[in-house]
Amino acid sequence: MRAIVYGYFTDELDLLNAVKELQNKGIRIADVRTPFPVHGLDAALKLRRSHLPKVAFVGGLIGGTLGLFFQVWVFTKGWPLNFGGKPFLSLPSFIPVTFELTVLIAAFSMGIAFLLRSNLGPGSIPDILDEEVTDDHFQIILSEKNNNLSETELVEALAATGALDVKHVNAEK
Amino acid sequence: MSEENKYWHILEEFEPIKDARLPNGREEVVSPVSRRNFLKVLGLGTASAALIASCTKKPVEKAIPYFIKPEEITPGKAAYYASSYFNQNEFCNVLVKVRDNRPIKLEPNPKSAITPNGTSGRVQASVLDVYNINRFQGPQKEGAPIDWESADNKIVEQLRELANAGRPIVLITPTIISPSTKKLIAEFAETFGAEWQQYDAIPMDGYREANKRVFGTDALPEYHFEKADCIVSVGCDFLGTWLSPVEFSAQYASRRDLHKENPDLHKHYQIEAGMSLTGSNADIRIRADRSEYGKILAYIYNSLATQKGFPAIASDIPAPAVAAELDNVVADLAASEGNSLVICGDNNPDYQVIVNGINQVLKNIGKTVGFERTYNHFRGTEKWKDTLLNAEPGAVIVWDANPVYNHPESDKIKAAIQKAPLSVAISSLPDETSELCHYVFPSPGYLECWDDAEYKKGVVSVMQPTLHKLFDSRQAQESLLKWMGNETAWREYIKSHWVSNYFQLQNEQTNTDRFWVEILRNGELTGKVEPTSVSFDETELGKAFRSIATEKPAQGFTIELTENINIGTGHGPLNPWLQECPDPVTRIAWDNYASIAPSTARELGIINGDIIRTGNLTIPAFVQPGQAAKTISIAVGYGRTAGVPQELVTGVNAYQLAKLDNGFRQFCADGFNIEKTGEHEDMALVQGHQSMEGRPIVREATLDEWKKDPAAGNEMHEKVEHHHTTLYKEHEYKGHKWGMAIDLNKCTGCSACVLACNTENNIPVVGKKEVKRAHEMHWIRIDRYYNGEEENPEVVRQPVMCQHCDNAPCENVCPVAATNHSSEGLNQMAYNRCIGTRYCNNNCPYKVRRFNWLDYTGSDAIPNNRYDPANLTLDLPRMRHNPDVTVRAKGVIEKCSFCVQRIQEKKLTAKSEGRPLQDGELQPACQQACPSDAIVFGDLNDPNSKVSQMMKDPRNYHLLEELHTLPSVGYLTKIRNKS
Amino acid sequence: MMHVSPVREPLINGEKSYKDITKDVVAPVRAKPGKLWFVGLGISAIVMLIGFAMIGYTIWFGIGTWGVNRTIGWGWSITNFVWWVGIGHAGTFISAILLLFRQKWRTSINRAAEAMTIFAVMCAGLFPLIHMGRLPLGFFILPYPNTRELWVNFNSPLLWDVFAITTYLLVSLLFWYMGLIPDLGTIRDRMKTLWKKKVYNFLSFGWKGSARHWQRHESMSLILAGLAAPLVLSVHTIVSFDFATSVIPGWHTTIFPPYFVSGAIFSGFAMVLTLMIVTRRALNLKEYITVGHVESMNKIIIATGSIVGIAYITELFMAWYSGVEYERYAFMNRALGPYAWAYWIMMTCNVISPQLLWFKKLRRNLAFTFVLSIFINIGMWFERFVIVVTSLHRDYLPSSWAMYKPTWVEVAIYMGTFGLFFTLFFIFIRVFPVIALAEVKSVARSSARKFLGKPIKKQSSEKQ
Amino acid sequence: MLKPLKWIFVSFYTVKKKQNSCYSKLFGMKKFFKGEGNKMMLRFYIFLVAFSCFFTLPLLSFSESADPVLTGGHSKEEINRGKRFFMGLLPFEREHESCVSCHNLTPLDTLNWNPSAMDIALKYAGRDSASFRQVVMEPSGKVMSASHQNFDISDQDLQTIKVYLDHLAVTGPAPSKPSINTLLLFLFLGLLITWALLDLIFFKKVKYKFIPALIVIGALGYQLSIIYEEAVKLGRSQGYQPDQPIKFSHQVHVTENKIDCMYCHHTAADSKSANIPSTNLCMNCHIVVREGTRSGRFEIDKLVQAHEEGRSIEWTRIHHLPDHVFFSHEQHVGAGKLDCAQCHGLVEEMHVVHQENDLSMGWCLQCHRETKVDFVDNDYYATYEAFHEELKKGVRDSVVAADIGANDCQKCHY
Repeated sequence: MRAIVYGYFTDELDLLNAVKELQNKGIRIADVRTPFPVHGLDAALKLRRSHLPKVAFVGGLIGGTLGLFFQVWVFTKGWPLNFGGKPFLSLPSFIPVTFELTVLIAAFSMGIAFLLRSNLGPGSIPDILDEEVTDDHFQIILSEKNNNLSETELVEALAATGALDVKHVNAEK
Repeated sequence: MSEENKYWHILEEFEPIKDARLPNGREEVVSPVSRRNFLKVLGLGTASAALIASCTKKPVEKAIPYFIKPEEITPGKAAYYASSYFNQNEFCNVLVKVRDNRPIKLEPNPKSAITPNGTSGRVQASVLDVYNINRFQGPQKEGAPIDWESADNKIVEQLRELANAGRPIVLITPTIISPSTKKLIAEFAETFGAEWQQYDAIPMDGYREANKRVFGTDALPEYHFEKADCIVSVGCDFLGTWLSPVEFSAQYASRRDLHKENPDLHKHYQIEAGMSLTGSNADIRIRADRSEYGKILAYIYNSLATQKGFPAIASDIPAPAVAAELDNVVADLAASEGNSLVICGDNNPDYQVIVNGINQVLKNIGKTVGFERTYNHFRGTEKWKDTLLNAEPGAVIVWDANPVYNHPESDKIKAAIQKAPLSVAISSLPDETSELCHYVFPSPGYLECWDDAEYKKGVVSVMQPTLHKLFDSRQAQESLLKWMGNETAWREYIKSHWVSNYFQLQNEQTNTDRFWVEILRNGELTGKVEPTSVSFDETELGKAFRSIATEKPAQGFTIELTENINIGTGHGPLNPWLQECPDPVTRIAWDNYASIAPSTARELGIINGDIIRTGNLTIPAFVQPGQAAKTISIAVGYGRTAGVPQELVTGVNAYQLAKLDNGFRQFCADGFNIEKTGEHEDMALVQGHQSMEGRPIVREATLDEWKKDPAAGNEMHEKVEHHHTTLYKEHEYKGHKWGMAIDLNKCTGCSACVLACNTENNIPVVGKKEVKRAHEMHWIRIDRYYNGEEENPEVVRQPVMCQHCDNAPCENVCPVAATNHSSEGLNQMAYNRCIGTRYCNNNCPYKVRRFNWLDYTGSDAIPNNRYDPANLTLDLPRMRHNPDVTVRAKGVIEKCSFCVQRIQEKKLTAKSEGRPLQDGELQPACQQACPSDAIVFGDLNDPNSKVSQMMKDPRNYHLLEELHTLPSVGYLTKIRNKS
Repeated sequence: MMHVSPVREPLINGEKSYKDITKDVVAPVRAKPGKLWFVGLGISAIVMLIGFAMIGYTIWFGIGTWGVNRTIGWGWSITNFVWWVGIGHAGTFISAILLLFRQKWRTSINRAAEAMTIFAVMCAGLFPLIHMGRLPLGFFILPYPNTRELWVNFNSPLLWDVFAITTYLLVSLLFWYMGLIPDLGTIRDRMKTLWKKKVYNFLSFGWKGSARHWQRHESMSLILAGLAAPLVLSVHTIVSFDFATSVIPGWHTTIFPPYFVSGAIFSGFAMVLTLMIVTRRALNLKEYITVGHVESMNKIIIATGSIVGIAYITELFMAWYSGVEYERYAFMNRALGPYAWAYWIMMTCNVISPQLLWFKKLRRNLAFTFVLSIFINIGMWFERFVIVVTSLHRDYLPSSWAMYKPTWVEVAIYMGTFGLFFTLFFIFIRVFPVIALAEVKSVARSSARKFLGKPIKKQSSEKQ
Repeated sequence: MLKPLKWIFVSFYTVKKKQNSCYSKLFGMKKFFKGEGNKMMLRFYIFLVAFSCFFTLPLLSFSESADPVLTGGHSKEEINRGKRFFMGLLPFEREHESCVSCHNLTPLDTLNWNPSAMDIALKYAGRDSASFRQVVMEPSGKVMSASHQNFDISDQDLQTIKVYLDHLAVTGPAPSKPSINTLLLFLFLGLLITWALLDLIFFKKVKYKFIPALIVIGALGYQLSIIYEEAVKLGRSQGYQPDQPIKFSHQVHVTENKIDCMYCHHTAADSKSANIPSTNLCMNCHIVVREGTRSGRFEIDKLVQAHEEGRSIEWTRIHHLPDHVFFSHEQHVGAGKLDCAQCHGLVEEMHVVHQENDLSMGWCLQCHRETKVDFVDNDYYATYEAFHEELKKGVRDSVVAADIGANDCQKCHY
C-alpha cells in the first residue's frame, strides 16, 4: 500500500515555484499535470530530452531510401519502359515521390512512437485524480513510492508550497 | 480436381435445371459463385475495389469446332476474294477480306486495270451496308410477308395477263454495266414484251448528247489526267464525285509527284461557283457564279480559237465577269496544246458541245480524251418517263432505282406507279419507291451476289459472294430467270456468258473451268484496245453558242446542286460511317446545308447554322469562303426518310430543285432568294477554326520557288534539325523503326483513308449530337485550312493521325504506363491498362487521341448505358468488326496505332517464311485505301525504303517539329504551280 | 518572466481566465445544437447527396455526360481539384509554418483552419478520382505487386499527385489529430454523461496532461510542423507540375510552382476568413478570434495576392519576351479571346481587389473582409479555369480548337463537394473544439487581456 | 423469397449433422436447439444468420424457381424404387454390384470411364424399355460385356430403373451443397477481429492484452492472405479441368495411339488459333474405331451420333485468354518453334485436360525474357543489324524474345 498525495494550483507560476520548492526539499515529484504545456516545467522537473526527433529522422531516412530504390528498381530492373524518349533511370522524376514518402513515413513513425511511448491510444484509460486538470488546475502528484517520507509528511510538504485541496489516496501499486 | 476449383460445378447447384435434355444449354450462367460470394463480403474496403474491378463474369465457354471444316477457311486467318464494287456513281475493283466467313474490309485489287491504287471512302464504307439491320428480311406483298413461290406465281400470272392485254410493262433500273445482266434483261424483255429503261439519279445524258452531236458517238470518253499538263475544269468535281473519281485521283496525283527526275507539275485551273473538293486542290481557283459557266466556256473557246487560227464564233454572248483571269487560263491552255484537258461538270449539252470544241481546238481528242475505252456508265436518259407517265403501264418493275426520291417530278412518278395494276420493287433496302410498290423482292447486298461488270469498254470484272445471304433475299437476276421460267442458276448463266464471250480474249487458259477459276481469282479481264477515231461536227458549235446566247440572265440567287463525296446520290444516309465522315471541304458531318458566300452572309446578317428558306427548302446556312456571291450550293442525297431510321434522317431533299431543260435534268436553277427564319441550329462541324494563324503547320511553296530551292517553304526544318540536341542518350531502335511520310502535294482530301481506318480499326459511330460536342472518334482526320482572302482563299489540307513521336509528350504523363514507346518506335496504347485520365490527350500537341466518352460500343461492363444512335452495336452490324482489333470500352483513350495488327501479321508471315520483310509489303489501312498514293509507310531503319527516301527529301518536315517531339510522321510540302 | 511589448494588441479580448476559455470553447460541444445548425447540416447533406448521385451518374454513363471534349480533356473537374487543393493549403500553413515562425496569433484559428484543410483536401481528392474514365480500375494507379509485373509511371505528374495529395491528407490529419488529443481530453472531463465521457476518452487516447506527455507532445508538434512546412509547399508545387511539365502553351511555365503555392495560400486564407468570420459569430467566439486576427490574415492575403498578381504579369511578359508564337497567342487569347471574361474576372478579383487591404480601415473591417474573401475565392476559381480551359481550348493546331461548356452534371458535382465540405464542417464544430484550447491557454499569459499588466493602456480600436 | 432462407437453414442443419461436434459447439447450436442456450448465444446466432442472409440473398436472387417436377406418368414410389435399385439399396442380397458403383450420378468423378447415370438417362430418354433392356442385358461391346457379365436383373427392376433414369433426364441430379468454406472462414475471422478489438478497447475481459492483440494480428493477416489469394485467382484459371461432353482422353490418343498433336490441331503452326478438330476429322479414324479399351462404346457412340446428326461437339473451352489479348499460335509454334508442352503441359499424359499454367501476363513476360530467338537460321532477323553486330562482337551471347520487342504492350494488346 503506497499512498499518493496530490494538490493543485490555479496559476502556472505558483506551480513552478512549488516544484522548485519541493525539489529543494529533496522530494521527488511523481508527476505534474497541467492543462497546457507550461514553459520551464521540463527544466524544473529535469526531464530528459525526447527521442522523438530521432525516430522521425530514421523513419524519414527509411521512407526516402525505400521509395527511391523502389522507383529505381522498377525502371531499371523490374520492367524498363521507354516513356517519351526519357532514359530508363530518369532520376529527377523520382524526386517528388521520394520526398513524399520521406515525409509520410517520418511523420507517421513519429506519431506512432509518441503514442506507444506515452502509452496513449484508443481505449487507453488514464488514472485521473482531478478532472479540472484539463481545465485550469495545475496538479502536482507525489508518491510514497519514490520518497522516503511518510504520507503525512508529503501532505504537509505539498500544502506548504501553497497547493490547494491537498488530498491523498492509497493506490494499489 | 482440386478442391479450390470446385466452383465450376456450382453452376448446377444454384440453377434448378429446367430441362436436363439440354445439359449445356445454359452456358450464359455464371459459374464462379464462391468468388462472387466472396466479393459480396468484401464489398467494403480498398481490396474490394480491386477485386470487383478485375472481376469479370467468367462464363463457361464453349469451343465449338466446325462439323466439316471448309478447306478455304482457316480460323484466325483472313481470306481474300476478288470482287467489284459498283454503285450508282462509281466503280471499283476490290479484294474482299473475309475472316471466318464474314467480309470485314475492302481493299483495292492491285491487278485491276481501272483502280489498282486505292478505293474511295464510299467503297470502304460499303462493307457496312451488308450488315444493315434495315434491310428487307424477306419478300413482301403490300407490306405483309409472302413466300417466294406464291409471289413468283402471282407475278408471272399477272405479267402474262398484262402482256396479253397489251399493257406496257416497264422495267426501270439505274445504269446496268453487267454484260450478263444486260443479256438477261433483253431476254426478259422479249419474253414479256417489256420495256427496259435506265435512269440515273444524277445523269450524264447531256454529255452523251453533246458527244453524239459533235463526235457522232453516244459515249462517255475516257479522260487521261495523267497526260494533261494543264487541266481546266469548269465546275467539275472530278476528284470527288464526277464519273470515276478513284481512277482520276490516281491519274491526277501521278502528275503531282515531285522529285528531281520529274520537276514538271501539271497546272490545274478550277473555275467554279461553290467550293468543291477538286476546286480546293486546284493550283489556281477562279471563282465564278454558276450562271456564268456558259459564258466562260464560250469565252475560252473564242479566245483559243482566235489564237489557234480557228474562226471565232460570232455571237452576242457577253464576256464573263472573270474574263481577265480567263486570259491566263487560255494562255496556259494554248501553250500545252495536245497535253491539256478541259472539262465541265454541267449536264447541259450545249456547254459540253463547247467543251468538246475546246478540246478539239487544243488537239486533245485522241490524247487526253480518248474514245477507246469509253465508259459504259451513265446510260440513263429522261426517256424512261415517257412510258411510265404517258402510256399507262400495266406493270412497273423498279430495280434499285428510287425516282420517287431523286427526281424533281416525283409527284407524277408516284402517281403513275400507284396507278399501275402491278408494281414490283427489287431492292435491298426500303426506300421511297419501294414503299409504293405492291411487291417487294429483297435483293442481297453486293457482297452476297454473283455478278459481272464492264465499266469501261473491254474491261470486264466479276463480283462474287463472300458470305452466305444474311436475309431471305434473291438477286434480281434470279427473279427474272425464275419469271421467265429459265431454270439456269444465275452463276451458271454468268459463267456461260463469260465462256462464250470472253474466253477468246485470253490465251493463257485452255480449259473453260480453269479460265473461270482464274477469272474469279483475278477479278478482272482486260480485252485489247481497238483504236477509235471520231469525226468532228463544227456546225454544232454554232448551235450551242446560239442557245447560250439566248439564256436569260440569272435572276436572284442561283442554286447549284452538288454531290457530297460521302453521301453521294442518296445511298449514304443509311451508312452511318459515311454520315459521320465530315465533308472534306466544309468539315461538316451529318447534315446538308446551303453554302453561301461570306459577302452575302454579311449582307444578310447570316451566321453559320442560321436556318434559311430558299426555294421551298428550309435549311441551315453555311458561310463558305470561296463561294460565288450569287450562288448557293446545296448537296443532294440528304433528306431520305422512307425506310431510314429516325436517327439517320438528316438534312433536306434538294433533288426537287433540279430542273428539266430540253429533256435534260439540270442540277442548277436560278431565281431564288434567301429568307431568314430566325431559327438557328448548330451543325456538326468538326473544325471550328479555319486559319492556320500564321503557324508553320502546312508548309507550301510555288513550283518556281521549289525549282530554285527544293526546300522552299520548308526553311524552318533545317533550322530545327540544326538545333536537334538532347541532354541524355536517345533510345536506340535496333530492329524496325516504323515511319510514315505524307505527300501533301498528292493528298486530295477525299477521306478514303478516314473511312478505311474506321473499317479497319473498329471505330465507333457517335452520332450528330456527339460530333457537335467535339466527341468524334476518327483516328485520322484531314485538317483543312484557308489561306488568303475569304472571297477566294487558297485551301491546304493535312491528314493528321498519331505522329508516333519518339519524345512523345503523352507517354510521360500517363500515370499507369498505359501508353509508352515500343522497341520499333511505335507510340503504343494499351487500352486494357488505361484508366481514362485524359492527361495524354491534353498533353498531345496534335490532339489525335480520342476518348470513349460514352459507351459507344456496348463493350462496357455496366448495363443500360449504351449510347449508339446509329444502332451499330446490335449483333448484325457487330459482325463487321475486325477481330484483330480490340473494341474499346467506355472510358479509355484510343488512337492511331499505325495499324499495328497489320504490322504484326506481316512480320509474322515474313518470320514464318524465314525471309526479311519487303518494303511496301506492309501497308496500314489509310495507305492502302489512298487512291493518290499520298501516304507511304515503312521502315525508317532501312535506308532504301521508300519512306526513308521521302524523309530525306528536302520537302520533308515534321508537324510542330519545333517542340522536339520527334514525330515518326513526315509531311512533304505542298507545291503549287503558279507559273 | 515573459514580458510582452505593450504595442501589441491582445489576442484574447475580454477578461478571460483559463476557466472561461475552457467554458467558451467547450460550450458548442456541450450545448444542444440549435435549429439553424440542423437546417445548415440538412441542406449541406442534401446538396452532398445530390453531388454523389451525379458522381454515380457519371460513373455509370461515362465522362461524356460532362462538357469536356477531344480538345479540352479537363474542364471543371480539374479546375475544382486545383481550387480545393489550394483552399486546403491555409490550415497546414497556419499551423506549421506559423508555428515555426512562432506567430502566436495562429493559436485561435489553426484548429478550424486545419479541419478546413482536411475537408478541402477530401473534396479535392474526389475530382482526380471521378474524372477518370474507368474509376473502378483506378487502383491501377497504385504501385502494388501484381501478376502483370507492371508498375506505374513514376514520370507522370499525375502519379506524383497521387503521392502528394495522399501524403498531405494523411500528414495533415495526423497533425490535426495529435493537436486535438489534449483538447479532447478537456472535453471528456467536461462531459456529464458516461457514454459521452467514454467516447471522448476513446477519442482522446486517454490523455491526462502529464508533464512528460506534454514534453513529448511539444517536441512532436515542432517536428511535425517542420515536416509539414515543406509538404505544404510541395503539394501545390506538384499540382502545378501537372501543368508545368506539359507542352501546352500556357501550361508549360517554370513560374508555376511558386505562383501556385502563393495562390493556394491566398485562396486558403480567403476561405479561412470566410468561415471564421461566420463561425466566431455563430459560436460566440468573438473574444478569441479578434479583429486583430483578421487583420493579420489580411496582411498575408495582401502579400500572397501581390505575389499572384506579379506572377500573372510575369507570365504575360515571358510570353511576349520568349518570342514563341504559340505562347504569345495563348496569352493574347486569354486576355482577348472567347474566354476573356474569365480572365478579367480573375484579374479583378485576385489582383485588384486585395490591394484595397493596404488601407488599415478596410483591413480591420469584418464585413469588407468577408465580401473580399468571397471575391478572392471566386477569382481563384477562375484562375484555375483560365489555366485549365483557356490554355487547352486553343493550343497548337487550330483545326482542333474547340469551346467548352460545363453540363449540369459537372455543376452538380461541384456543388456536391460544397455539400460535403460543409456537412463535415458542421459536424466538426459540434463535435470537436473549434479553437485549440491548450494552445490558446499557453499563450494566454502573454497575450490575453486579463493577464496583460494593468499598466498597459487600453486600446479602443475594436469596433464592430 | 423464402426459398433462399430455407436453403440457408438447411445448409446449417446439414453442416451440423455432418460435423456435429465442432460446428455446433462453435455456434452454440446444441444449446439453442435444446432451448436452454443463453440469450447471448441466441442473439449471436440470429445475427450470424441475418449476416449471412445479407450477403447470400443477392446471390440467390440469381436462381430461378424450379418448374414442378415432372413424373412422366409414373408414381413417386416407382421412381424411388428405381432410384434405390440404382443406388444398390435394393435388393438387399445381390450378386452383382450396384449400378451406381460404376455409373456415377453425374460425371463428377472424372477418372471413371463408365458413363454416368445422367449420360445414360439422356441417351435412353427417348427410347423404350425394351431397347434399354437389350443394351443392359445383352451388351455388344467388349468392355461392357466384361462388366455386365452374369447380370441377373428382373425385367420389372429394369423397368423401374428406366423410369428412374427417365425421371432423372428431366429433373437432373439433386443439387449438392456448395462449398463456402473460405467465405465462412473469412466471416468468422472478421467476427473474431471485431470481438478482439472490442475487448481490447472497451470490455477488457481478457486479462492478458497480448491475447486479443495476437488474435487481431493473426486473423487480419490470415484475412489479408485470403484476399490476396482470391485476388490473384480472379480471372485466372490455372488447373481448370472441366468436364467435357465426351470423355476424350489425350493420353489414349497421343501416348497410346501415337497421334501427332498437329494431326488434329493442324493450324497451330500457321494461324492464330490451333484448331479444334471438326467432327469429320474425328471420324477419319472413328469411322473404324468404334470401341475404346476403357470407355467401351458409350463415349464413341456420342461422336458417331453427332456425326450422324450432322452437328458439332460442343467442347468446353479450357485455355482462355481475355479478349484484349491477341495470342497467335503461329508466332509461337510456327515462327518460334516452341513445343506445345511448354504452355499446355504434358497433355499427352492427361486423361482429362486441365490448364497447366496460369496464363498470366507475368508468366508470358517471364518466358519472353528467357526464350532465345533463332537469329542464325531465320533470315527475317537479318533486319536486326545492331544485334548481329553485338553478337559478333560478343557483347551478348544471345538475343531473347524480349530484346526484339516481345514484351512491348502492342505485341499482344491492340
